[in-house]
Amino acid sequence: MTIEVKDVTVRFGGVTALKDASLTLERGKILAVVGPNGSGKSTLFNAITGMAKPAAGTVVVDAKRIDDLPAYKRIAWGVARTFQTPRFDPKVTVEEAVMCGFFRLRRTSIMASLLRTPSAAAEEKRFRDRCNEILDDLKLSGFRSQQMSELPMGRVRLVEVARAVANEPKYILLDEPAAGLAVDEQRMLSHEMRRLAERGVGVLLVEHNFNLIRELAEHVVVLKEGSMLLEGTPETIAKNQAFIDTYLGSTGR
Amino acid sequence: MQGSRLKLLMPAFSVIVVIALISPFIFSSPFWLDNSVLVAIFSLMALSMGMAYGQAGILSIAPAAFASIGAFATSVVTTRYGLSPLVGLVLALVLPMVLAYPMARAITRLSPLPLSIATLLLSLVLELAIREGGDFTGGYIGLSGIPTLWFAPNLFSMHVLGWLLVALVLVLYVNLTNSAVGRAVRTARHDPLRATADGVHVPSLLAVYFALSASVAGLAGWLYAHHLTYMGPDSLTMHVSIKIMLMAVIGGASTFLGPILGAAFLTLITLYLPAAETQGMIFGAVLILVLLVTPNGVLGTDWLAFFHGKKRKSDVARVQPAVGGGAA
Amino acid sequence: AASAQESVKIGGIYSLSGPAAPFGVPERDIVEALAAKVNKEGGLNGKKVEVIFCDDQTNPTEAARCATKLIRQDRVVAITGSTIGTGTLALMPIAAANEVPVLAPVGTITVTSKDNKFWPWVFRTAPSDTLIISAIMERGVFQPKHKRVAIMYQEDAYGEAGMKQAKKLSEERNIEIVSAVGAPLNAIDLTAAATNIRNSKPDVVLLKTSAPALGAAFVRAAKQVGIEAPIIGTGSLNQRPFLDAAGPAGEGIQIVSIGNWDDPSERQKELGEVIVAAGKTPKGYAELIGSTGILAAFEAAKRVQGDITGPKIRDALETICDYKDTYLDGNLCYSKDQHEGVFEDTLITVEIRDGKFKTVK
Amino acid sequence: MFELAEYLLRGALLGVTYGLLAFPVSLLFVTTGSVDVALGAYAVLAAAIMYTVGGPAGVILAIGAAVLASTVVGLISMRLNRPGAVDHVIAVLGTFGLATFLESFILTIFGTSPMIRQPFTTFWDFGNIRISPQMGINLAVCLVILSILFIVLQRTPFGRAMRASAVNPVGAALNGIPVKLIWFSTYVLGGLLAGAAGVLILFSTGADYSTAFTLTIWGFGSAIIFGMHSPLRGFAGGLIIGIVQALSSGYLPGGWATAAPLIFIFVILSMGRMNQIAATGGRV
Amino acid sequence: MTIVEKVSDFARHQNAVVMSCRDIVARYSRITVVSGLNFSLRSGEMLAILGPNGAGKSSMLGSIAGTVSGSGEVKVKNQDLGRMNAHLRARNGIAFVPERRGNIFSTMSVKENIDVGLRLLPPEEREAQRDFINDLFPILKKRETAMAGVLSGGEQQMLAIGLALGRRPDVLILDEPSQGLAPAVFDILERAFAVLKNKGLALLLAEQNVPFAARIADRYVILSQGQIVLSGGKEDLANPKELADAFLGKVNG
Ligand SMILES: Nc1ncnc2c1ncn2[C@@H]1O[C@H](COP(=O)(O)OP(=O)(O)OP(=O)(O)O)[C@@H](O)[C@H]1O
Ligand SMILES: Nc1ncnc2c1ncn2[C@@H]1O[C@H](COP(=O)(O)OP(=O)(O)OP(=O)(O)O)[C@@H](O)[C@H]1O
Ligand SMILES: [Mg+2]
Ligand SMILES: [Mg+2]
Repeated sequence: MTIEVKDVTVRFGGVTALKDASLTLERGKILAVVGPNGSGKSTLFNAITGMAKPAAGTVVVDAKRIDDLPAYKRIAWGVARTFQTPRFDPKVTVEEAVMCGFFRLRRTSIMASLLRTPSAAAEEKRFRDRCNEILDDLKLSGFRSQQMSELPMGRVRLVEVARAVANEPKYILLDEPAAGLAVDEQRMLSHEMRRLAERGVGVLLVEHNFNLIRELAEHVVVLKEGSMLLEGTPETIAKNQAFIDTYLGSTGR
Repeated sequence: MQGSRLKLLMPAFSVIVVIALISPFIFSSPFWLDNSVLVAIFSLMALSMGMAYGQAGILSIAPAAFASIGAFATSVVTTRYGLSPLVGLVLALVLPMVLAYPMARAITRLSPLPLSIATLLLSLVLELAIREGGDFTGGYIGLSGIPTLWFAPNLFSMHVLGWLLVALVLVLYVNLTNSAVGRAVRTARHDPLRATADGVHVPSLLAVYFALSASVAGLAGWLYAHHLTYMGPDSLTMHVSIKIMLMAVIGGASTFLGPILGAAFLTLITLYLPAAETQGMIFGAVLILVLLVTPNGVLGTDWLAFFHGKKRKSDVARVQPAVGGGAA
Repeated sequence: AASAQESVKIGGIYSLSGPAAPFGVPERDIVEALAAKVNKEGGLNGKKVEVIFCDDQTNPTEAARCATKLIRQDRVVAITGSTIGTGTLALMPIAAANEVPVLAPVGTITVTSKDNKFWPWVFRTAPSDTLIISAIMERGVFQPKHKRVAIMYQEDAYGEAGMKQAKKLSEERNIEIVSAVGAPLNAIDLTAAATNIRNSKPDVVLLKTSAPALGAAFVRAAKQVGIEAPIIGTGSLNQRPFLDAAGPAGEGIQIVSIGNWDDPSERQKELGEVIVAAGKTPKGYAELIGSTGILAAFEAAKRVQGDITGPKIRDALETICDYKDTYLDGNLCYSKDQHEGVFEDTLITVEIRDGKFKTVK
Repeated sequence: MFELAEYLLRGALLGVTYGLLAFPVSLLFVTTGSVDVALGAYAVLAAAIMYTVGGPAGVILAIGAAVLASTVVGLISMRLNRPGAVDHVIAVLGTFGLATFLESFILTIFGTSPMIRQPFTTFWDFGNIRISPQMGINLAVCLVILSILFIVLQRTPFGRAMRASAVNPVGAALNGIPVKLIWFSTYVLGGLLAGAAGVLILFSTGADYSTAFTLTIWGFGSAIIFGMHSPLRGFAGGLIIGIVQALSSGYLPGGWATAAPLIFIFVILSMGRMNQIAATGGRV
Repeated sequence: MTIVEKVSDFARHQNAVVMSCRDIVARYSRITVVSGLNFSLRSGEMLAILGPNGAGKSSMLGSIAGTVSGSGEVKVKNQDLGRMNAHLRARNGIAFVPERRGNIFSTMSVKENIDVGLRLLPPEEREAQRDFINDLFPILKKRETAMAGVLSGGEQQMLAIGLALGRRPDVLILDEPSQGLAPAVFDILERAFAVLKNKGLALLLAEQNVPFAARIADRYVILSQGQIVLSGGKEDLANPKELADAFLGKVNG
């Protein structure tokens, strides 16, 4: 039960954003991807979720090759993601934004939704209950009826995470979820990620806060200019001089 | 907050209450009954516009064209083949869908303004197709002698039927809006990629939704044909579509009751405008004024905040987009 | 209904905006002027006339709404209009259901078809398309030297019906239609259409349009692309705006129509005086057919004994025949089974010479 | 072959007229991201005044009136389209209100008669294709406006500021660009261009009170078909639409001739990649 | 060659008060989220505004820069900008980098973006300033012809900062500049800000990343629920851990 990315190369015109990147994400594990700006981390996410077209390489999810699947089917296949720059409808309330995450779990037909048959109503209620749980977990319940545009940036990111969690994915890809979060919220988020992992969800994490990675991830992949620089446990990587020079800078010393 | 059944029925219920209150006063006035039926017909079209634009973000200049298909469908089967208007009803609901779906698949990825131009083009082509339909559609002359509905033989029963249909559509519309599909459509409207990341196949979802809205317009067309008993190529033209668009926007396109309010306002206002060349000047000026005062439509505007500025507390005042703010 | 006795209320449904406004506006103007004139002269059998107008915006739905409003709200006993054929078709069921006769200034053939359930209530006050087209074909097109005919028509009921009729008549005579080119009313450039017609090498071109702008655009385009064949125009082109817009390119064009303001008949001169007295300038066709309808309504009202009601006016209209007191050159005639009203004797042929319309016959 | 060439030429010349109207559409879109559907009405207003007044004074009055009308629209749009709270559709409907007003105004004041002036009665003859010299003037004016717009938009700092105000109004303000002023001036400039187009239209195809809507549709169609981002594309769009119209009225029967150009635009729009939503400039 | 040699002279009033703000209020149509803030900035000084999510940091900066409605006196070099529009404030010495890099133009090329930023400089000084920005963030030079929208998150952040520096402002206001930047870039920013401060630029910074703020700021204020609850100098910032605890304690307790 893994996501296997093999030798994926992504090019945009003249720019090679990702070159022969490979990694394996197991369910129940937290894997971190780090690298300098523009090293291809988000592109890797896009390649996995089908939002960027790889020029070469394969993506296998749970033993099924998904290279040819369109993005929405990959999500339905159990790969949820957040975006580095949060994407949301500013007019929508927090609660509704999270409710949107349940789309792939929907079993009722449009006809049933129109008529609001008992089963459709029951499903809606199930979603709503689950939504409340998720909001509670991420301490967002107090803001459920606020519009997204009225939220401070940090909270927006949490809502994005909540939305991906609502998807009940097998794998969750988080692109800098902790950026702009206060320390206690970062703690809460790490807690949530661990819980996800314990429940058997594979977590792929892009993060520039290396302390957080140290705390969470068992394995780290380092990208540089699109290629894999090295990989290993956070500790070994943090000692690597090349990594310190290109990525951590003075914070690593 | 819990989308309880009662809450979901509110918009339709309020329509029925208002109509029930009005009915005794207009019961004996065929003039007002006639206007009421027309308002109901335009309300249906405006609701179709509300679905397409207010929810899915497709500013369609084609609702009248879809209504026209519905109207011609029922006109042709009832006058040419002597079939029951109920057969016409089925066709009026289905044909617009069948046409709207592929068309929406082709164009929903356009940005809003080109998208509305594309619907405008479609609407013009449909008008031409109806004209070229020869004897089948009555060509340039149109079809007269469309039977009235046997189950709604007089104006009052048409009035009741019209508003029942509006209420019915409202119920379905509210249900759909408060479902996963409704939410996905709203997301897709704002950011297709975001919706994709929720697992939505955006083109097909938008197309299905647009087809549903076209079907509502078709229903309006069905009612129109059997109410006026004449259907011509210039009965439901692009100009009507533009009026419908104005109705929806003035009332508040993303609310449930806004389009109905807008339909009533724009339909009745012509009664009080002078019958002269200057009518357009007054109409245009009124339109601009209304837009200037309530850019989000009458029901889309937070009136308390509008008048009291910052006096309101934030949590009370927030319009609930989940139910389209239509509970007002 | 009580107040209906103090004045005779007549509804006027005209296209005061939208594409048909060039017809609706002068129709309204002349009806207004004639009503004022009648009232000044003491009214109809002592009763004042009140004409209530309603703008149908060149749209059948609005025409029908107008009818409902005028009948139900204003309680009119007769209606003149609508300016457009489809508008008339849409409002007729309402008028018939309420027993109000309608005097329609339209050429659309089906309006007075007896298949319509509303037939008893509709009366035509303009030459029908059949009438005009046959006259044009006879007078202008079917001449020994014309073997190949081209048709330029406007894409609406008026143009299309005329084109079909012309094709049918030509077929009967074994005359070849070499091209039939349509253009929407709002077309702004017809050079390509004219080129198409020129390429078909016609001996004569039939121009079937009611819009002066479109007609003039074609005539200019014809000049530019070099169409040498004579052009025969229909109906409503014999108006000043067409002449002005066509400019020198209009020279030599023949038009079969009713009335000619540059060379008016005696009756038409009188109409001109009425128009001028009302502060307007005579435009053409629209005033003539507009005036006919309202005059017929006046006459019918005069012939009614006692209370004036819709059915009585209708019955009175059917007694109007060989009636000369309109501004048409011919006579108006309705009867129990004939609601056409206007016949070949009203039609004249005019030709543009030296920037003026000259009556040929 | 000759026949085809003639249709192409005539179509292209018609396209020049559409191109003239596509300029203000593109320009406005490039700077505000919105459109003004009253443009056709400005053109007809200008034509009507030019027709009534005539002479050089007429030109000034005509264009002046168009500018005045567009100033009104500019003011309205300022309220409906504030930087930071942009809703283009509402602003477009606002301009639609003015278009309705102007059409009725022209109908009331100038009546229903078609308006046209034909200063040229002799034609240029290109191998048996006769063309009015007015078309040459139109083409020249069109090319001049096109080059000016292109250079201003793409090559000058001012043009850059204009584009920036459409892409990100708030960001533009943060960079010291007076966004509202630029938007307002663009509306007015749009009126100027439309007014000039109106004067040329009076001398070539003519206009009447009901032409406004047609002009708007074709101007808009031309601007949109290849993407609204540059006047150059608007010009190309005008040419292609003119040519398609000429070809279809040359070779297609009846209603098809009218429908074909519409279907053509529809197909190009639905196939083309120019008008797609590009929320973040093309990446995820 | 160091950056120092390339920069032209920012300093006009060495050590004088460059900006003083009084009674700053920020509000959204119905609610006031920040009220009655007072502070001043000397040239060459950096003030960090710390605070939990939703404290009102962004709102306050927006109110000063003119993108959020509000009131209060904003004096820059003795000229009150408090009643001006955003663009006039920008012309009179304020440069603002909002969150989500809201000052860049995604469909224009990187070079054009920088051109927009240089617009307010006299033409003869533009090239020098461009070189300065390119030296600071070499990646911008490398991706000069790319559309700003296709840059990676961090690259966009660099562009946003570079854009704001372009016109050589008197006061630079940054809303969470560390978001999305790799740790190594912090070093670049730290050095650059040091240089700019030397030249007299005053900086106002909102941050969640306390360690980063500690590295570069001279003074700090802590904002909670729209009010200043704590302020202090470089001494306190020296031990970011303690500060973070204190400020979290304050806010939560
Ligand atoms: N759609 C695109 N078109 C062109 N270039 C692109 C596109 N998407 C990404 N790139 C380029 O690919 C490179 C890698 O981008 P990516 O977003 O993957 O970086 P990243 O590792 O996520 O960086 P950051 O940490 O700054 O977010 C960047 O240089 C970016 O400019
Ligand atoms: N558009 C808006 N309408 C109404 N309220 C808003 C709006 N934007 C922000 N708020 C409210 O203002 C308060 C302050 O938000 P602000 O964005 O300034 O916080 P912040 O300190 O910058 O947080 P963060 O560090 O997460 O960015 C919050 O409570 C938020 O709910
Ligand atoms: Mg990234
Ligand atoms: Mg913030």
